[in-house]
Amino acid sequence: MDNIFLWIAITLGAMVGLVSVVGIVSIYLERKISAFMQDRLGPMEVGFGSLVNAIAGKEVLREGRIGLAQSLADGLKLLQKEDIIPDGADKFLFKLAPMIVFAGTFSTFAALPLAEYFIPADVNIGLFYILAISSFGVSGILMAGWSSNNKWGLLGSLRSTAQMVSYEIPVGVSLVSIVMLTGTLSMKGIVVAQEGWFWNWHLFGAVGHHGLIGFVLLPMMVINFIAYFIGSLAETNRAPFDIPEAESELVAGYHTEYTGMRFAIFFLAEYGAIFVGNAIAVALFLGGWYSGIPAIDQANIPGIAPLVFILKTFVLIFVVMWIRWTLPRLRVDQLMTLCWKYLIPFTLFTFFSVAIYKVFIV
Amino acid sequence: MVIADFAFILVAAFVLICACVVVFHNKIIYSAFALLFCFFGVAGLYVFLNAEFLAGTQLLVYVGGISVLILFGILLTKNIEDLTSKEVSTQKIFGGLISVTFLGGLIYMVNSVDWKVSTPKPIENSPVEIGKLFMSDFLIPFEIAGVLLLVALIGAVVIGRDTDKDLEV
Amino acid sequence: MSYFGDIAKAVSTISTGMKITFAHFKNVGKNKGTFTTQYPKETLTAPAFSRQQLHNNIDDCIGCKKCAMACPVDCIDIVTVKAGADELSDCSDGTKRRLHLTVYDIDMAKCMFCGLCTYPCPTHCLTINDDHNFIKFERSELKYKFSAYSPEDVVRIEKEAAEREVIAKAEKAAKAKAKAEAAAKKKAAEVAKAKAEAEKVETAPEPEKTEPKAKTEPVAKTQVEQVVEVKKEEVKLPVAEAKENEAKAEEIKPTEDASKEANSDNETKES
Amino acid sequence: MEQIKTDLMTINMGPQHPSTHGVLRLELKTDGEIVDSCRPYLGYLHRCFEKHCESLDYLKIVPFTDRMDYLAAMNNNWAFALAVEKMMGIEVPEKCEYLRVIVSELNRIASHIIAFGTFGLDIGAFTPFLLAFNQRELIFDLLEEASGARMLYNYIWVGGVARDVTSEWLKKVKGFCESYKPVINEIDDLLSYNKIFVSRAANVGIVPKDLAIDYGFTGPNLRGSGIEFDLRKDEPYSIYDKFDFDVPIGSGEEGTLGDCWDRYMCRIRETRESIKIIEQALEGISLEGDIYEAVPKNFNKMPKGEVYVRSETPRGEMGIYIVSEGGKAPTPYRCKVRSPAFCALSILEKIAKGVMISDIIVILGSIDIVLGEVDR
Repeated sequence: MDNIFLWIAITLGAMVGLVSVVGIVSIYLERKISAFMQDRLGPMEVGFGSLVNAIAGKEVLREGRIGLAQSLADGLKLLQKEDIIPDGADKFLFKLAPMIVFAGTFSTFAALPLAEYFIPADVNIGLFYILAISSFGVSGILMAGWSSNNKWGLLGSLRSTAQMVSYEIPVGVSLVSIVMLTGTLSMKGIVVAQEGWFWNWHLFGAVGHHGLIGFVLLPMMVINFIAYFIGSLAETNRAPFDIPEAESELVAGYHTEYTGMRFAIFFLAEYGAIFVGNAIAVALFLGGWYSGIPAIDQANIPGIAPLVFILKTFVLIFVVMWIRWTLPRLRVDQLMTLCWKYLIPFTLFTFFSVAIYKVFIV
Repeated sequence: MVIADFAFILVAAFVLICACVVVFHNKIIYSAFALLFCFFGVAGLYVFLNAEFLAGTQLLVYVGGISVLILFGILLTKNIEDLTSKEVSTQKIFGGLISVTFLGGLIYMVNSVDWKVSTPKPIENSPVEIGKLFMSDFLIPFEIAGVLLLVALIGAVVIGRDTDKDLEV
Repeated sequence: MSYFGDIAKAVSTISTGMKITFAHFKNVGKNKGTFTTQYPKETLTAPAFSRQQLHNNIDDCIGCKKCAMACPVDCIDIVTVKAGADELSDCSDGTKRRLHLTVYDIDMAKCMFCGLCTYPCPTHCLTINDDHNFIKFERSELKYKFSAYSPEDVVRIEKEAAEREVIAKAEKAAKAKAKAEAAAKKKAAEVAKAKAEAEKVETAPEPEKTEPKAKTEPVAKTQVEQVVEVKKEEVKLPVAEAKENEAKAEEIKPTEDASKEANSDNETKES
Repeated sequence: MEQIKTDLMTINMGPQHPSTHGVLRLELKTDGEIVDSCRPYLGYLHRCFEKHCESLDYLKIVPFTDRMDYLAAMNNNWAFALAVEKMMGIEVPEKCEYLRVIVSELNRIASHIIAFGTFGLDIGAFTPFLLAFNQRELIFDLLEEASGARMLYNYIWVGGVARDVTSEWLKKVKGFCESYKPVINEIDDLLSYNKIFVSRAANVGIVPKDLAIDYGFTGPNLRGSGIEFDLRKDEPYSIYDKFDFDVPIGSGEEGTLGDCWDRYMCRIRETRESIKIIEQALEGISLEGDIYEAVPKNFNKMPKGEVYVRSETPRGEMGIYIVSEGGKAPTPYRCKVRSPAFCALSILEKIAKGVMISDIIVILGSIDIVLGEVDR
């Protein structure tokens, strides 16, 4: 009895910690990366020392700061902000919406395979669970857009929902190819299937496991990976698919009316979703917690496995940000065109190819 | 297992409350959201029955798909600019009568059937088993359902298609 | 075929773009890699004649009010009181100062930073400098007071000036009486021509006075002429009336003198 | 089959909205994402410029012209100066003409940088905007050194310019011309030919030739529709006839002639032509001579009558109409400005029907309005 509650408490605590750290680090990275790409410097004033000094009311020194504590300070600022609920809003749903969105993202963290020994909930349908539960967040976005009684918010939430519902198809189909190849839905099982050298990763067609014939799979898997990556960008409302919160069109989309901590929760959920989307890509295509060189994995250095996993995820997150600060935004109909005319045919093609491979060759 | 019972009661109560909100709430948007949570709770009930795959499907299809589409429909068709619009039932007595009769019938049925307790252990890897069953015993129903859905899909496209092409994609 | 063509084009253009952004990402911190300056730590220097803040070197200001007239938004407020002889020191360039500047306020909240006021300044005491750091918390703090006098000084100066004026009035009244008597004699002689002649005397010499300045300071000259014109108009009316009403002429003549003094001031400093 | 009819939703875009380029209000009636009608409401930035002129003398009006089209203040100064000079028959010294050309073309580049930078921003590309802005910053440094101000210069006066420049300044301008060329190529690679950008901008907001003329399009907007008309070329004022430059026009190479991409590309190419003009002007200028030579001492010689002068600003053809009553210490009896952005904005209602909300933003960005000039 006690053990169960303790376990729940520890797991929940670890997950909350992970989500917050991921959010804060991602926001810092986003600001720095965008700044460097635009010939700027980004946040440079708030370091941890100056943050502590500022809270303690001491003099804040400026030397040697690179703004490490900027997003933490922003979080503190948002916490203190006035919580404004529009007069015409539907107050109950308005308050509920950020929680739903956050819950949708937060729950997906439960099945992330950070290491062989560190999966909060190793359910046998892990991948399916993540896909299913992340669709729950959509309703939160709809709720936010409708309840704030703002037309921009409503349009944003409608766009967001249409986009997320559509892109679930290519994402799902591309993942099913992997599931078909490995024969399991368990995240752990999928990662374990990629053990060994990096050419065992699914991105490289798992050549090590399948022999030379595996090279047939390689282009399929690359297409799959790209399709999944584009789809996950769209599912997390990232540029160039950020039309639900396109600031030049819809002001801020579904969270136009949100302020303070509620807004911060939306933000945190968004960055959490980005992390999860890329973590799935790492687990399914890039060998999860395996570094790609057997010697490192077998050395049994404590903590290396989650580190490798998170590092790989952040490399992908860097790419996500790199794309965001390079590309313009698509229009709603072009977004749908990309999904239905390009991604879905390609993923279906790879799906059938992998099926044929599985049935006739292996 | 006290915890499991407690959790079951929690989930069941959640489903019931949501179902009641669906029926009794004045605002149709609340009903729609309550329906969504109701489906979510049902997925929880599936987990208690060791049917994780079904629970996931319930979430993916009903919560992420159907409920959202219902919400979408409401947002697009109703007078969404007015938050105060209400739906009031005009046939409370008649409707109540029917539902009470139906409830009585259900209670009678539940009590009269001799329920068997399932003895075999839950299947470990349910997706595999489900897949096998789909491809063997239930192949024809599965295929018919697939064709039916395809027909519905094409029909929806035909109905929904804009006849005048003023927007080039 | 355009289906795959589109994909190929998208891939190539997107990768070109991403190469560019990555090049910028790599170049951060290197020469020309970043454009931002860390403001409190490092500051950019504005060009020396950057138009940021108006400053009046009050010791050199003669109170001619040309700046106030040049201002399109009327943000300069000047009140002068006539000084006694040798009461004020000269300007640094030797121009005589004959007016106490009891009020010289510039409202930087109104200022549109066009710099037009600095061009006509005869002693170059009003400058617009590159001091851009004048953040204030109240709008009233943006009203810069340049006058060197304290309120008590102002009261004293006004009192002294009023006393002097009374004395001057008495003197002038005597002079004017004599003049008027002479004029009355003339009038009797040439009643018809009197009016025309009086105007000629007033207007003819003045444009000649100002012309030499033109080459050095064209804009200043424009302003000077305007000043002169305005003064002339002020002057003309009372003179015309003076012929009919002596008492009125007595009251207004001091102003006429003052304006003439201002003009002569301009001349001295210009030369 | 009967069409499913839905209610139109009225959306208020602006006056506070990220991409209305100032305080413009658009009343959109939309059917979902598709715009049924779009009506611009103006006047949020109205400052009575024309009425104000009537109580100011000609010298004092110049700083107020800065505030009309605040992104291209030099060109506005010049337009007004041209009108008064024509009225008074002033011959401007050649050195001043060269200086005017250099600063105006620099300002034209700065203005076009805003135009295509914010156009990219409207479409969602943040980085090209900031990379272009760096160049604008350099231009502002140059113009600040010449005139003393960064945006509202009050530099081109009637009959001359406000300040002389040094030969170092001319060298710096030369240096800027060199540094700008690679940047514009980079913007081309990063934005202009990007597939997503092209698909967003091409075939959107098409303005055919006759429609462009009907609605009084001028400047890059008109040239984007394929009509080669540039006052600097066709009706050269000042010393523009001395320079060799091309007038870029839209060709519909990525979509249809007269779409948003054509208008955008016209601006990009025009900055290159401006660089050409500046380089030629830098060769032709001699630093000898007095810049104040022709500046009128006063405006007493302002004759009675009226004058209309047009000149090419970055936004198109700016016309200044002045009625003068002459006299001493004169002020205009009436001053009217033909604002190119105002005319261009009027087409929004016409071409906005049936496009998507996102396209409204793109169209608005492509016609490059400045609300200070629209409302005056």
